[in-house]
Amino acid sequence: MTAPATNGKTGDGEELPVLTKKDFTSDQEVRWCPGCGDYAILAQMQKMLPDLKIPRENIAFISGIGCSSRFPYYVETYGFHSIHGRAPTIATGLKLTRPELTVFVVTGDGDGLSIGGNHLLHAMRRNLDITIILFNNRIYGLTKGQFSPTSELGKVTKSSPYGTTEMPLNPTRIAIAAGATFVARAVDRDTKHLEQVLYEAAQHKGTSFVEVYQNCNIFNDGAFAAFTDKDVRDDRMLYLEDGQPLRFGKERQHGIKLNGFLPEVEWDAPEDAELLVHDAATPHTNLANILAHMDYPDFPVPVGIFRRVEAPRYEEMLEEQVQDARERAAPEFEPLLHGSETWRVND
Amino acid sequence: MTAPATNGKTGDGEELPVLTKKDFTSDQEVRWCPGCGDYAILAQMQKMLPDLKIPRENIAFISGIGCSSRFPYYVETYGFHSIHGRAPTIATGLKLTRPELTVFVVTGDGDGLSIGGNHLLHAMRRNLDITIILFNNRIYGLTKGQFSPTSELGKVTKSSPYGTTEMPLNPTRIAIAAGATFVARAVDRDTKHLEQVLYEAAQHKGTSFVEVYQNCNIFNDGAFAAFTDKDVRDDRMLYLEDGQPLRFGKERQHGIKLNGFLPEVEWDAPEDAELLVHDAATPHTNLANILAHMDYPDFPVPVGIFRRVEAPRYEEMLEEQVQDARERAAPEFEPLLHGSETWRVND
Amino acid sequence: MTTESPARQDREVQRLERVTVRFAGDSGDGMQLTGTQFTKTTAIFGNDLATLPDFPAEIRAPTGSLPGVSGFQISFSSSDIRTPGDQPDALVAMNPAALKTNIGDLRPGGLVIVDEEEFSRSNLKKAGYEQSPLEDGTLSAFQVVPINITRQNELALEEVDLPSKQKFQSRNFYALGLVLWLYGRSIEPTVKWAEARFGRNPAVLDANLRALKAGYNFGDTTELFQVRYEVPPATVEPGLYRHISGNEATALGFLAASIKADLPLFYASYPITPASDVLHELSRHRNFGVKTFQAEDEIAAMGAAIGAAYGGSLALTGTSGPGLALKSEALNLAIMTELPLVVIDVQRAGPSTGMPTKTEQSDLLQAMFGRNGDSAIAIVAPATPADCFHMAIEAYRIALKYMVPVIYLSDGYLGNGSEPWKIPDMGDIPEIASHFADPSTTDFQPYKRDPETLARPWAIPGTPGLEHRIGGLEKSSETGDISYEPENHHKMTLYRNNRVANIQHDIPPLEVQGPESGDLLVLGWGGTYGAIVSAAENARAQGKSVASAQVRYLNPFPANLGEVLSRYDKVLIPELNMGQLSMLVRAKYLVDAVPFNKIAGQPFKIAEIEAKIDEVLGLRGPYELDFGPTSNLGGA
Amino acid sequence: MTTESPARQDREVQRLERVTVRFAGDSGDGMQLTGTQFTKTTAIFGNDLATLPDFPAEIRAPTGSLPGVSGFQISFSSSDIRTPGDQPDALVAMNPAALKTNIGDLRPGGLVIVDEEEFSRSNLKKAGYEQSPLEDGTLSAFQVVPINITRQNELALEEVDLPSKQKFQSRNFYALGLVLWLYGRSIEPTVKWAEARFGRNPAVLDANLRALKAGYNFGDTTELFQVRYEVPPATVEPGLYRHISGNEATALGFLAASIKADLPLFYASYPITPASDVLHELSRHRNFGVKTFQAEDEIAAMGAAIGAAYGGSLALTGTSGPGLALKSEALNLAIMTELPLVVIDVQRAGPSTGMPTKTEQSDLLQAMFGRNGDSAIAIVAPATPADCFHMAIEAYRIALKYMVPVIYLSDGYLGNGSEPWKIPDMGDIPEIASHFADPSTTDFQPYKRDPETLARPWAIPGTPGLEHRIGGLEKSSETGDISYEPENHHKMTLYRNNRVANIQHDIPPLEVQGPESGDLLVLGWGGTYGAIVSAAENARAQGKSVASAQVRYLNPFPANLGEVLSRYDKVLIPELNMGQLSMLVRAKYLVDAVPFNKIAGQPFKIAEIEAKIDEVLGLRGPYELDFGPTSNLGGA
Ligand SMILES: Cc1ncc(C[n+]2csc(CCOP(=O)(O)OP(=O)(O)O)c2C)c(N)n1
Ligand SMILES: Cc1ncc(C[n+]2csc(CCOP(=O)(O)OP(=O)(O)O)c2C)c(N)n1
Ligand code: SF4
Ligand code: SF4
Ligand SMILES: [Mg+2]
Ligand SMILES: [Mg+2]
Repeated sequence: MTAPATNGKTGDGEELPVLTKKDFTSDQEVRWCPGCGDYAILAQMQKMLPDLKIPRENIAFISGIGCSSRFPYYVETYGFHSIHGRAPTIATGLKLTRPELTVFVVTGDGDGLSIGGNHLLHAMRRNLDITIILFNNRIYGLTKGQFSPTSELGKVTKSSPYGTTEMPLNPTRIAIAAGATFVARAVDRDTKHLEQVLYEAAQHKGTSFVEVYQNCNIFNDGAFAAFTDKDVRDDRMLYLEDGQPLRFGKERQHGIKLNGFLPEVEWDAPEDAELLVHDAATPHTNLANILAHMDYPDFPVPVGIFRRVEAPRYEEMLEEQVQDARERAAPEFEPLLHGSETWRVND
Repeated sequence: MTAPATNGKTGDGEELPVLTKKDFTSDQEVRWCPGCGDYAILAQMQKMLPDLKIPRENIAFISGIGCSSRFPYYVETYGFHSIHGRAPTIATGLKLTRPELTVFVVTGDGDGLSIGGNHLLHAMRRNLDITIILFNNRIYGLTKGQFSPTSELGKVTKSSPYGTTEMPLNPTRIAIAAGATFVARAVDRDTKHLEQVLYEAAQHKGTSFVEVYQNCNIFNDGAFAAFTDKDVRDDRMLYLEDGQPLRFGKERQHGIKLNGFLPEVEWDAPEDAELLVHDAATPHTNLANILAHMDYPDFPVPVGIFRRVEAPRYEEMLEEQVQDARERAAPEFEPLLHGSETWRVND
Repeated sequence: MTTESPARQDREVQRLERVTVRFAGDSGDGMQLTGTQFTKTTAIFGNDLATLPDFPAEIRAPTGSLPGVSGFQISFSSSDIRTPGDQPDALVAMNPAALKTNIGDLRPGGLVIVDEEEFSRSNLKKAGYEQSPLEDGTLSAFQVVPINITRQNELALEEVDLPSKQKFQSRNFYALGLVLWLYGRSIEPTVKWAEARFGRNPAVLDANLRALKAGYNFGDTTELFQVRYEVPPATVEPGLYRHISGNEATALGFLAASIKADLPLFYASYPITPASDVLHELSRHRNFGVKTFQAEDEIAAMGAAIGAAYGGSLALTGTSGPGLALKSEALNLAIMTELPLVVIDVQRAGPSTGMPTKTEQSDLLQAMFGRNGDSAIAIVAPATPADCFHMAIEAYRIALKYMVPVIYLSDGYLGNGSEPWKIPDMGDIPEIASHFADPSTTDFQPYKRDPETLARPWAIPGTPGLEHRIGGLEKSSETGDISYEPENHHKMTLYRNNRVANIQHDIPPLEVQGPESGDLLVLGWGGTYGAIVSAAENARAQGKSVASAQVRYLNPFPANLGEVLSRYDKVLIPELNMGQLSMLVRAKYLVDAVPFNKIAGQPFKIAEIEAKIDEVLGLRGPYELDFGPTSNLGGA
Repeated sequence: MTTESPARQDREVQRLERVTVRFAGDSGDGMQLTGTQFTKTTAIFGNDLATLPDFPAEIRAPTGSLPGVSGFQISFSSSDIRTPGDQPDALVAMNPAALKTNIGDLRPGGLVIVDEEEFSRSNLKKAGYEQSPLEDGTLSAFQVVPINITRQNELALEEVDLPSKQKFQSRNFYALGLVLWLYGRSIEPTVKWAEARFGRNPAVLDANLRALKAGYNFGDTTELFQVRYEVPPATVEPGLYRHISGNEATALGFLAASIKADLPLFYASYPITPASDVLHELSRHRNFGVKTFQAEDEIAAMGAAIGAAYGGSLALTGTSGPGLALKSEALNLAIMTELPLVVIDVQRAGPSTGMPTKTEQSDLLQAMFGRNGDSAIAIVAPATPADCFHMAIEAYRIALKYMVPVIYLSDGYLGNGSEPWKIPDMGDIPEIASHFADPSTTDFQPYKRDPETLARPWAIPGTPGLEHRIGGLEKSSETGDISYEPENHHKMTLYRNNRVANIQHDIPPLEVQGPESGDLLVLGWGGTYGAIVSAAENARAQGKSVASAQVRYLNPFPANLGEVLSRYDKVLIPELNMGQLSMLVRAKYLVDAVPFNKIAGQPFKIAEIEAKIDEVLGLRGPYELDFGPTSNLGGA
């Protein structure tokens, strides 16, 4: 955890009580299936939140509908379990009117990419300073096991007994295309890394999008096991580190290099020189796109921060317009009420 | 026009009357503003359609709402002017149930990327064999001039008197991220090229997405003039040609090369060797993404076919499931009606 | 009637109580501007008035075509006036298409001014005329005055240094000048306005003023008009007046609510005819702290409003019928989470896309019932353009006191129509109180209700100690925790319902105009007010026992509605729909109310309601609506 | 009551007419399977029966917790039966949480079988018990039989080679065996079913069969039960029967319609509780040419259905309340373009997300009015699980004949509930005709109506010569061209309305059960059928003049409804909502119908309706619903 050691002070020097994970645990009974990956994500979030040094009351979690979307009930902050797919819109209204709040959106692969795909896209495009966490379990959990937009082609589920006939969406690709200024991926089981990514996402100014690979042990068990299992993880996942060459393997012995515009695995690459070097801050999205396309089994699966750039934020620009307008014209209602032409009728 | 010279035969050798542009002109009075770019797109479509050698009755145009979406009224085929943003869904229902029909979707930057963004995304992901034409005039025409999701940051419109505060979407980026198997761009004013692109899009098997830069001379006049005007076009637009190096300029004297993962303009590039060569069929989307990011004034604006790959099609896979299932189990209703357990009550 | 030409000064002047004029031309001809200027001048002159603009169907159709026609009607009077008039007395038609689409509405004997020069063969063809109506006698029922406006305008502008295409665009000022002369109005207000408007473009200003004066002087010098009309000022309540359209009054009303509630206004909307102007208007007022958000669709706008309400702002979203349908699922979340916000529906003709530029009152039942589950909602509906201001404030008074979403039903007729308005004194408008949760509460319960209003506390993020969770699942009364308990759901459903029903104690009783009891009550809601009141007044003037009342609070109804209904033998409910208020009234009060339905995208004419009144009173046989030959004001 | 242990053979047998049993346990305990097997056996035995499964609230809650409880109730009888019973006579509770959430519903003196071993301290705590209810006397009103099921099961499976966790999962078979013994049912059907189901996994099969037999034998040998019960077979109509749930019957009914209409079925849906099972079922039948499409949301599903209808398929979409709200705007396009399709709404408790797994009838008014503009739609509603089959076919008969969208209102109670069903002969079901446009038509007019039905022709793409354009804008009658003509809009609105009203001539009259006229008619719709009929029958048995009728066609109403209403002094309308049918009936017939509303996510109990009948007849004072201590069947 690289969160700065806390001295219990906020930016403006005011004393804040030091909060702990327990302070972010609500009194609601957690109702996910035993073994569900959601537990790990909740725990990492609750662990990470104190490090933000933000008073609880200034944090709001907004979710849609789905197993994942029950999340807000369990966090002792303000919480809104809204309707299917619309969490980004509610977060937008909240953040635009209360820019001082820290707003999280929790969503699922169905909630965020099926019914709510468009809102997600537009929230990211607008670069509001909110943090979106998408729990991708490649299934509809809450409705008991239909395929989702991230389910593999041909997957057999309750609603696709003959196998699906549609190509899955790649959430990070969409986020990058939509213009999200922070795009990352993490895995429920790798808790330390997950906590770190959540922290960085929350710190980023602008829309942060984090895809979390989450195991639904009831309806899609082991969806990510092929590369997240402890014993294969090193060889099949690639931990992105800014400024570092793309390397993976137990001894970080393998690397990724570029051949024209195509990435290639270089097995046992002794030299860093020809490997692709990660640069999350590059303004152009080509690198992030290259990473987003890398997938198991052709490539190790990249996790970590794909992209992190600064850009003007919606709520900030809007607030500036308000301030500027105020400076240019005092808010006097009478002239407005009178309009451009009046006439007086006398007794 | 590279459409094959016609001998008036369809694939299965049946004689077809030779159709002309006039045959595709309906009796409805065209109601766009005089000077609107929509006229040119309509004309090219009507010119192109006969080249497809498809009987008129087997073609359907589905649109949403917007100036652009009035399109179906003017084409003498089956036409459906539906509701705002939903044309892709109607096209999906039609194509899935009537795979033999040729289905076009006509939409606008508001219709297709604002209210209808999610449907567009999912249609492209599913790779139905339909052709989607998005008229991008970077404005809401029909509702008289509000900004759209493709309007430039800071644009002053009726609904943004202080300038917009949001980053525009790039339609081709979204199409590529969603997995569209054919992605192209054309310009209303360059009619020959437009016709060609429309033809290729219609010929492609799978979802074709074509963005057409369209001038709205009433509410956003000259939005693309900076690079589409006849006298600057050669220097500011890049016509993509498969297998050819990326070159532009009156004498095609300039080129685009790659520096790591970033494109660069090479002014007066004598040698083809180090220039990026266009390959619309490359399975990886990196090249298409690089192109999608190139924009005026930093780069010439690419037009033509960004990407054209083959992939399994939704309606085809679905049809196959039906055929397979039929072969494996005859459609006998009685057993189904009886279920797994029955009992007889006797008199 | 033709007489020898009199000297300018002694032109015959006919005094009239009321006159209705319609300007019609191509959408490019500036008819809305002409109408608006004439309206302003008339308002300043002191007449009571009402207007009805009519836009063509969304897209700019080709010049000269029937669908391209744009119209503006104004009725002005020396006495109280409440509708833009049933039938114009005068029509100004700038081209054949404008003539064709509007002539059917003119009263027999009415005055027709046409720009003769526009009646070329090709223009006639575009309008679907085989031969010129100016020549074939088809206009014999009217007083036709063909004037070569285009040419006259050209001559007047000879010295102006502008391309001729641009000079052509001053024709509407010429026509305006002529009509101002005809009705004895001054050109001064228009001159002033033009100076302010075109000040930065002297050539255009010059052109427009020359055209205006030329038109005025032409009236004065020509012998074409035997009569000039005079409509003396009305005696209206003293005070400071302005002219206001419903959409403007709506925007200002909500801004006033924001001031009175001392909460920043947040308006989330997706553009849609005829509601877009509210977005345009509110987006101009950042200096009042108004934040507007053009959402990606209506659902997102609804969601954003919910987010803003959750955050403690004055949350507003606005749309028209199809957009309200889209918002319905999310609106239900606002009902379930009991957050205060207002949804504007500027109704238009449906179903589906329908006729976007035409008016209708057909979203009442959608507003009442268009959500899953039992989801009662408060509904208010202004009755006139200016009333929009007042009802907007009322909407928030209710929303904030009862912690409920409120639907505000305007319509295209109200939104685009306008009337003179006595500007209220902001000091007279009471403050609006909000009911924020007490931050010092220990053991805060987000669904613990105020025993009187049944409102839950408004506990907004940022308040230390009140952290809590809300959502769309049923929740336990008081704690707000998720609950599937049968009795709890029953109880909560009743609470949600009663909370809305309760508002009845807090809204004014229904006011009746006319006798306290009698043969007939004509009951209406929304923009039909003017036509209904006028028809009932006319009936009373003829000695009939007819009262009228306009319901402005539609859910809940005013407490006295049932009692009022019981005082009349018959109840007639005219609506621009298939009988939506009728259904609600019949179901609630078991009164055999007679519905009178017009679903034509147009407001009622006074005469139509008068005829129906007579039918219901047994004074005539069954009355059928008569749409006339072409009764389509403006675009086809 | 304790007696000396009798020999096995001569255990006392008590003959009962009707018994209601509820199985309850953790969601992992297989209670739905137990219930279903018991149901099948009972059906084969020849009882009439009705069932009500009750699932926990969507997510698998932690084992042993209150929200994790899953329940299944079956009522079986030797006579006609129409509801799953008001109060269980026996409860099987597999753990403390199951006991806690269900005991409140049991009739006083009822039998309680519990798995004693599960009443550990930690399990008691999870269920919120301070001390064991088996010991503290709180169950004294019941006959409690604690059995060490877990241990007994373990012993019976000693020889089976399975991990103990998996052995534990056979407990439900043990319980099933015991209950089968208790009610004198054979284990044979379950043995057969298990052999087919677990054939490929011999160890599991072995375990389950051993458990089943152990349970059965335990009953037979133990002295815990003094009485065994016998419910003789009912005398039902001869024929071939099966057991069917409402959602299954819905899926099969629509498939049957596809066969009878000779058009391929296309089902577009977005998963939602409790409608998802229809999608699951239909997606299994590709061999019938059924194409299912899991859309990205409800709007897309509606759009896809419109596209399929436009293309000439049998277009179907299905959802629950919140989804219907989302579909409303697009559904209106189907109304405007006059395309035949059916929208299923399996209603659940609202508003908003509400209680997704609980039943309610609160979408009727949304179905009627939840769209912008005047947009009448046809609505049908099945009355029992098996009736779903029939009404699905009716829905398409209407849609295809009148070229209208039809809403099919089922609910969670109907969808998940089940009953024995006499399998119909497909030959008895008439073909369904479609009205495709004649391809030889010259000058085809897409809105030229059939003078009788007012249906427009169905001209599908692919038909040479009929190329035409449709859309959501108002269109000219006959040509279908866009039209803003006032009279045309008025006319088209009436057409759209009358087309639906016309259907009245084509649907069966309302059938009344009971006296032809009298003191009281109890009028219902949808899944309340069983409770209403039973209550009315009981009232008649007590000599009261009470009839009942269930409306299955909700728009339009059956032609004779008004006349039927007029034959009774009073009308009572019980609904699982705030009074939605009541409102429609009151508005239409001005009848002072008394609403009886329960909004608890649960079906009516017969006794509740009986009590209300007595109130309305003046035989008792005001009746208030009594929800009892914990009346929550299944999850909290
Ligand atoms: C409008 C609406 N449509 C459908 C549903 C049913 N529904 C609830 S959650 C869900 C999908 C959940 O999938 P996902 O977002 O992946 O969440 P998970 O449960 O997998 O965490 C669906 C279809 C709903 N609640 N509301
Ligand atoms: C549900 C709904 N919301 C809003 C509208 C209003 N509306 C019609 S077209 C349009 C935007 C049109 O923009 P675009 O798609 O770019 O088309 P253009 O007119 O520019 O060709 C809007 C907002 C509508 N008709 N329906
Ligand atoms: S169904 Fe899947 S995603 Fe949902 S709580 Fe259970 S394990 Fe988690
Ligand atoms: S408003 Fe713009 S896009 Fe629409 S028709 Fe006119 S020029 Fe074309
Ligand atoms: Mg999921
Ligand atoms: Mg546009």
